[in-house]
Amino acid sequence: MTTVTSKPEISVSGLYVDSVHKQFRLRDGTEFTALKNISLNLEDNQIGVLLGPSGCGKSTLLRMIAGLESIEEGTIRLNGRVIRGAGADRAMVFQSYSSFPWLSVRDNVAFGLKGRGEALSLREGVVDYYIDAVKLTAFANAYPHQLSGGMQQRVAIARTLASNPELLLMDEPFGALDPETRWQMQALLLDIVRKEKTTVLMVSHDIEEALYLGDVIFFMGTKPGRVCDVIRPNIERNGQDRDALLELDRYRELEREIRAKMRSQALELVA
Amino acid sequence: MTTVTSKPEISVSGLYVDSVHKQFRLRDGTEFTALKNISLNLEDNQIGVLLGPSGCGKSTLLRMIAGLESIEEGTIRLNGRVIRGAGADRAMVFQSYSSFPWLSVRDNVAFGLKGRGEALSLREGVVDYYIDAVKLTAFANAYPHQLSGGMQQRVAIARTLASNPELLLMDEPFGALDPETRWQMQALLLDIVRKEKTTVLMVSHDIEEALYLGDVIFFMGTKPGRVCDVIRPNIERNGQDRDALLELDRYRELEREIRAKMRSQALELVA
Amino acid sequence: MTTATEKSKPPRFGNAVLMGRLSTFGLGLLGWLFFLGAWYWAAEADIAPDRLFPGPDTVIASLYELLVEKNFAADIWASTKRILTSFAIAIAIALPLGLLMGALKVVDRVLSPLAGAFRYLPAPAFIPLLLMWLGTGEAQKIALLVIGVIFFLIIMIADTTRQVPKVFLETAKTLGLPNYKILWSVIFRYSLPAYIDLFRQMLAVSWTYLVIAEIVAATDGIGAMMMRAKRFVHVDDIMAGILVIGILGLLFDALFRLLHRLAFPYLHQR
Amino acid sequence: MTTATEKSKPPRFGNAVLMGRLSTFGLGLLGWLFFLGAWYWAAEADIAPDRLFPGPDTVIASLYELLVEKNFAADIWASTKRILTSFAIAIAIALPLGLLMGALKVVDRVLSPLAGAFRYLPAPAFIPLLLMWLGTGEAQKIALLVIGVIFFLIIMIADTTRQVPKVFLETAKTLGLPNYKILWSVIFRYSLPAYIDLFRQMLAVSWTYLVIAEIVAATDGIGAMMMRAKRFVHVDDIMAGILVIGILGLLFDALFRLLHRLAFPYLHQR
Amino acid sequence: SEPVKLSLFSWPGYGFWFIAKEKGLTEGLELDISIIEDPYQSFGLMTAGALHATSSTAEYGPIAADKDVGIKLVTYTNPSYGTDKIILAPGITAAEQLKGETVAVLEGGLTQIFMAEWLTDNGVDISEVNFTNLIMDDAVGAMVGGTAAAAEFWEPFGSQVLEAMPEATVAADSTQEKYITTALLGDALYMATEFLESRPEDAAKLTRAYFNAVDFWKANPTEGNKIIAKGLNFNVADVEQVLGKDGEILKGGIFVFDRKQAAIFMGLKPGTLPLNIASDGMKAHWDITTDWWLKFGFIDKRMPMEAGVDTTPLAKAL
Ligand SMILES: Nc1ncnc2c1ncn2[C@@H]1O[C@H](COP(=O)(O)OP(=O)(O)OP(=O)(O)O)[C@@H](O)[C@H]1O
Ligand SMILES: Nc1ncnc2c1ncn2[C@@H]1O[C@H](COP(=O)(O)OP(=O)(O)OP(=O)(O)O)[C@@H](O)[C@H]1O
Ligand SMILES: [Mg+2]
Ligand SMILES: [Mg+2]
Repeated sequence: MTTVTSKPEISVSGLYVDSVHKQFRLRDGTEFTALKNISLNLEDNQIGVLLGPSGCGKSTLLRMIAGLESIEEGTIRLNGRVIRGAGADRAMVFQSYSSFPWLSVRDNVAFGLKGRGEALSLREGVVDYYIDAVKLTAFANAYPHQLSGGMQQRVAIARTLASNPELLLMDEPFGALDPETRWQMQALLLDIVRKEKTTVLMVSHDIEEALYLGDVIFFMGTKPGRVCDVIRPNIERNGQDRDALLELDRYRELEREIRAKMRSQALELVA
Repeated sequence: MTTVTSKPEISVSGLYVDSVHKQFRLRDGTEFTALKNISLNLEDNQIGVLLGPSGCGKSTLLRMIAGLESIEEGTIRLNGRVIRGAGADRAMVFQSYSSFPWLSVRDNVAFGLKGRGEALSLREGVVDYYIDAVKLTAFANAYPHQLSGGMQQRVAIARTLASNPELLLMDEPFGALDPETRWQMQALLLDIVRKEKTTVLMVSHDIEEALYLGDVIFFMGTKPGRVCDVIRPNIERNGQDRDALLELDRYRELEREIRAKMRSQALELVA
Repeated sequence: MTTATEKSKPPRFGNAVLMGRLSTFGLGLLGWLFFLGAWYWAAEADIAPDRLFPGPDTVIASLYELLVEKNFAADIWASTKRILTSFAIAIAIALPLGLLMGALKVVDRVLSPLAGAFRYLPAPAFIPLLLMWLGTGEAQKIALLVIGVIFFLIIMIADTTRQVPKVFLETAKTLGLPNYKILWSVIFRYSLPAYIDLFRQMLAVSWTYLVIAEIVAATDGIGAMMMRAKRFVHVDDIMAGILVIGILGLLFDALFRLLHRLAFPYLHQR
Repeated sequence: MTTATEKSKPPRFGNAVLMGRLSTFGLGLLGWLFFLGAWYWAAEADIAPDRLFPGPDTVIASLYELLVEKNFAADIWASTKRILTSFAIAIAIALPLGLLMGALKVVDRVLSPLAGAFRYLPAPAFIPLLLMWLGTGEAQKIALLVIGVIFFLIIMIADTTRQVPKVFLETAKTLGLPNYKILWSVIFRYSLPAYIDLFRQMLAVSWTYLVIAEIVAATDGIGAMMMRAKRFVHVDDIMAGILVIGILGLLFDALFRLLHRLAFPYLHQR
Repeated sequence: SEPVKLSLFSWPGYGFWFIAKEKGLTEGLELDISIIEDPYQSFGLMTAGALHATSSTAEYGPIAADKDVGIKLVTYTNPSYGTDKIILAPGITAAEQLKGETVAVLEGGLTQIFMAEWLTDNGVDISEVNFTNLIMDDAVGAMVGGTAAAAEFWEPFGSQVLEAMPEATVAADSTQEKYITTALLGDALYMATEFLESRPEDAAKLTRAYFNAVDFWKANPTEGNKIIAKGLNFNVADVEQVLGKDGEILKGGIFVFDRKQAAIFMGLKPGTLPLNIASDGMKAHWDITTDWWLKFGFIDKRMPMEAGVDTTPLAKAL
């Protein structure tokens, strides 16, 4: 028991982030602590949301899990395996539209499978299945520039799901969309996750989104980036209409609570 | 009385948009109706909010008022004068950060005054006053790249106010900011508008923002772009804490109402 | 006070798109006509003897004579072949190098200082070495054209390659693609339209080197014709050669633009 | 199972920034050393007679001799002066034209087809006319260098100018600035760093034309020295000239980069 | 055997090689002819073994000898008889007036020596004028543009200048006794030293081939001129302007030596030459050019003629 936060017993399935630190070396040579002693745990088939003020390191943490940033201190495990570098077991959906403009919707969705050398015959069914799941069957042969922003994000989600990752990482996937499209996308995501039994860790700025989607909300603080609170909304979403949800007492109470936390953090920073 | 929507009597002060149409010619030569028969009226010293789904022509309307798009059908009047082309009486704050990166905060704020040839001695006081108003006095000599996004938007607002426009136009000015900064900026804006007695017409996607800031909300619909509803929240904001405001019955009722409208419009479009 | 006159509605034409194209073309033509007029006037006014500064009419007449009587078409074809061959070779070498430099920092750091310096080397200074190694034939001329353009190409291809948005690279990475596949299916593919644009611009540089390349061990080609013409102070023929080079250049420019439009519709349909 | 070895923590050095710089430099040096080695080896191996393909050692020795005994420094200075003068003139003409072309559609449509075609013109073909009009002195050499670079400059300046984000233009417009002021305080000012970068790149093209310019009515300059050396088949001197051009080129490149860094800190501090 | 690579620049006087090749006058030697406009390029290639022979103007011998360039003058081939002229710009009537003025010459070429001799003879020292180095193609522009007060031209450049500037005057030309008797202005055949040493028989055959071509041309001037024009891509009229139509000495053009005349001039045979050209004149020519190259600083020391001239192939070709 050398470190305080190390956990001797670790269940095999799910995501475990253990005592992760991240420092960036700035241009002037000084070190900047972006993440300090982050530990968190996300179980299988759950949606985790990283919520927190700008600059608290949400993207950095997600990128470390994805293998896009080096892990120098601490360990990250997915289903028991220690993460080192990027891998197809964790796929990422970015905020900016990342559909390849030179590929049709179908080819975009097939991209990961093809790139990893899967046979065409195996690919086709999978690709069509996920295009259908994001409701783009009619646009399978269209090109990204012919699609709206929401449709492009759906392509990105289908592409990511098609490569069958154990963990789906999303960095503010709906941040660039207008509210209506955003609501539609949230509903679609919930639907897919339920059907596909995927584990999702996503970043959000938006309290409503976090409460609506999250099974677990990791509320982060800044300077240095850290997890301040773990909130399990436990709101029964099944079959609930979204508007009805917003009226629930439990929901309103949580919203007020988180809002107050964010506000007090913001004030703290100004002071 | 040739047109149905023409108003024979027009009070002199305030913004009058009268029967405005806008068509864009697309690449393939067809015409696309972006705005259809828009008429609206914003009184002096009020904040008007254009709220509506993506693509309903909010930006287009704002740009026509600013003089950045030609007006081919209909008339727009500001304080009695018919608008033709851009002018310093209407200044605009854009969503994307538009501070000139090569100028210090002070020079950015002085930009419009200097460009119009105002004497240095007259300029200085005005510039300092508005830098102070947006709480950037400590950063007067900093450059935009040294500021956060919220601070950059404050520079843009100060710059716009410094040129003393009769109408302040803002196209989703806080859309790119994170929620905390956004709240701060909203409060700041309210504060300034109250002090400066400015008329503001702003575009927003966000119901909360519209309700919090707007004296009048023009609720727009799409395909073709049109004003569907004019809502006057009449919420007494003076001195109210924001969180308390959110709990008001009147507020919650309006929010629900607008949300339902947006939702039904979105569904209409899908169908 | 809302009267019809206040609604300033300009008259509309039947097909504004076509009108737009016509006016673009018309203005371009205007520029050319102005230039030709100035040239004609300058040639008529006695700034220089006619023989040394012929007007556009004389030059066109000479061009006609060259084509009809002196088999100039064969020269043009020889030059075009040289340009295209040399440019293809230059691309074949520069593209892999530039791509690797743009994609891999190590390669960049090793090669950048070299390519950066070589860019400055005056191609004509290589003529003696090229003649020695490659003889007086086609190879030597093509090599000179390659040298004239290749270092610029390498540097600019590397620059272009660096522009690939990180999000595409990271997407491919998290989808499990190995690096060599990312190089091809993302980095190369994303940059392709920009490469084509680059090639269009650098081809112009190749044309400017043609004259230098064809003077050495001249046999055929536009440059060789101009060299011969110089021997006998036939400035009209020289100018006809210049004219043909300009026209060919514009032609290839237009071809590249067309190719760009056809191959990358997604960049043109917004 | 959380053991210390799993936390893969690489060793850290005292000053990583310095280490990074050193490794960049080191890799660049490696590239050069490799090149020099290959050159030396090729010269030693009998691919070509020593006299025609001297190794780097011989070339450096020649350069030393040129500098010490033959007043080569004066030649270098003469060439540098020519390059700078001609480039300044080219900028003085190309900048206003390119700026206007980039900012105003009408100007663009009139001038673009002209400048587009002129870009292809082989500068050497203008030598007879330049000699006639400008004589054999400095003016003629400088004019040739100007012609070699100016049309490319115009086209590229116009391209750069078109990149100004609309939001800056519209901001200035709604702040009530007249168009001519927007041209200067926004369009020009925004594009300035990109212009400087462009100048850096195009100066390289100027250097490649130096040899051509200085061969005509050669008196002094690096090109004239190389011309003289050719007469006596002193390939080592020719290569020393090439070397000096390369070094000068890199030097100016570095100067431009430094200027960019100092004048536009806001583009380098992110 | 291996083909012989030779070069020339576009000038009718060097066109005989095309006749030799086309008419098969080479005794089986294969000729690989390139047109290389810059003679120094050719000299460089010869030292590299990439070229075996070249036809050029007759002044490079002393330079090659002094600078240790592996090239030898094998035979003088023809004097200029009027094709070279010194032309003065309008308004200039005497050499005196050139003091301080710009004079265009090809530095390191015979034309520079021609100009220098003429100036000296007319009481102007070479240090009193500004020589500017221009190849002939470019000198026309400089002269017409008024930059050069005087210049040396060969045909067709001379007549171009006179046509463009009718008031310009010819101050001297190569028909004048002083220049023609010494054969100061003229052309020569050079071969690479290495070639001379390793393939002496081919060198002799090559020399023979040249004079066979001259013989053919003298016998069939019309056909000869046509072949030359085709080889150089010139008009026949341009060729005739330099070589004439009848295979004889052309006043205003050049005097093409046959092998016997060449041998006399090179000192291999006794005899007399037309136009009072000195027999065994090569020695004097070597001395005059050496004198001037020393004065102009192009060479550092006087070399014996044997260091730059090798008459062995010519002797074998007789
Ligand atoms: N490569 C890097 N080098 C230096 N600092 C970095 C780097 N990447 C991120 N940072 C810093 O680390 C901190 C966390 O950044 P991160 O992007 O993870 O925040 P975030 O929570 O995603 O913010 P946002 O909500 O604005 O996206 C920030 O202060 C950022 O400036
Ligand atoms: N210059 C243009 N040419 C053609 N169509 C245009 C042009 N500008 C806007 N449009 C179209 O007009 C409609 C309204 O656009 P506008 O940008 O005003 O919408 P908006 O309400 O501001 O949307 P958002 O909320 O996404 O900003 C859109 O369908 C858009 O595609
Ligand atoms: Mg982030
Ligand atoms: Mg908008």
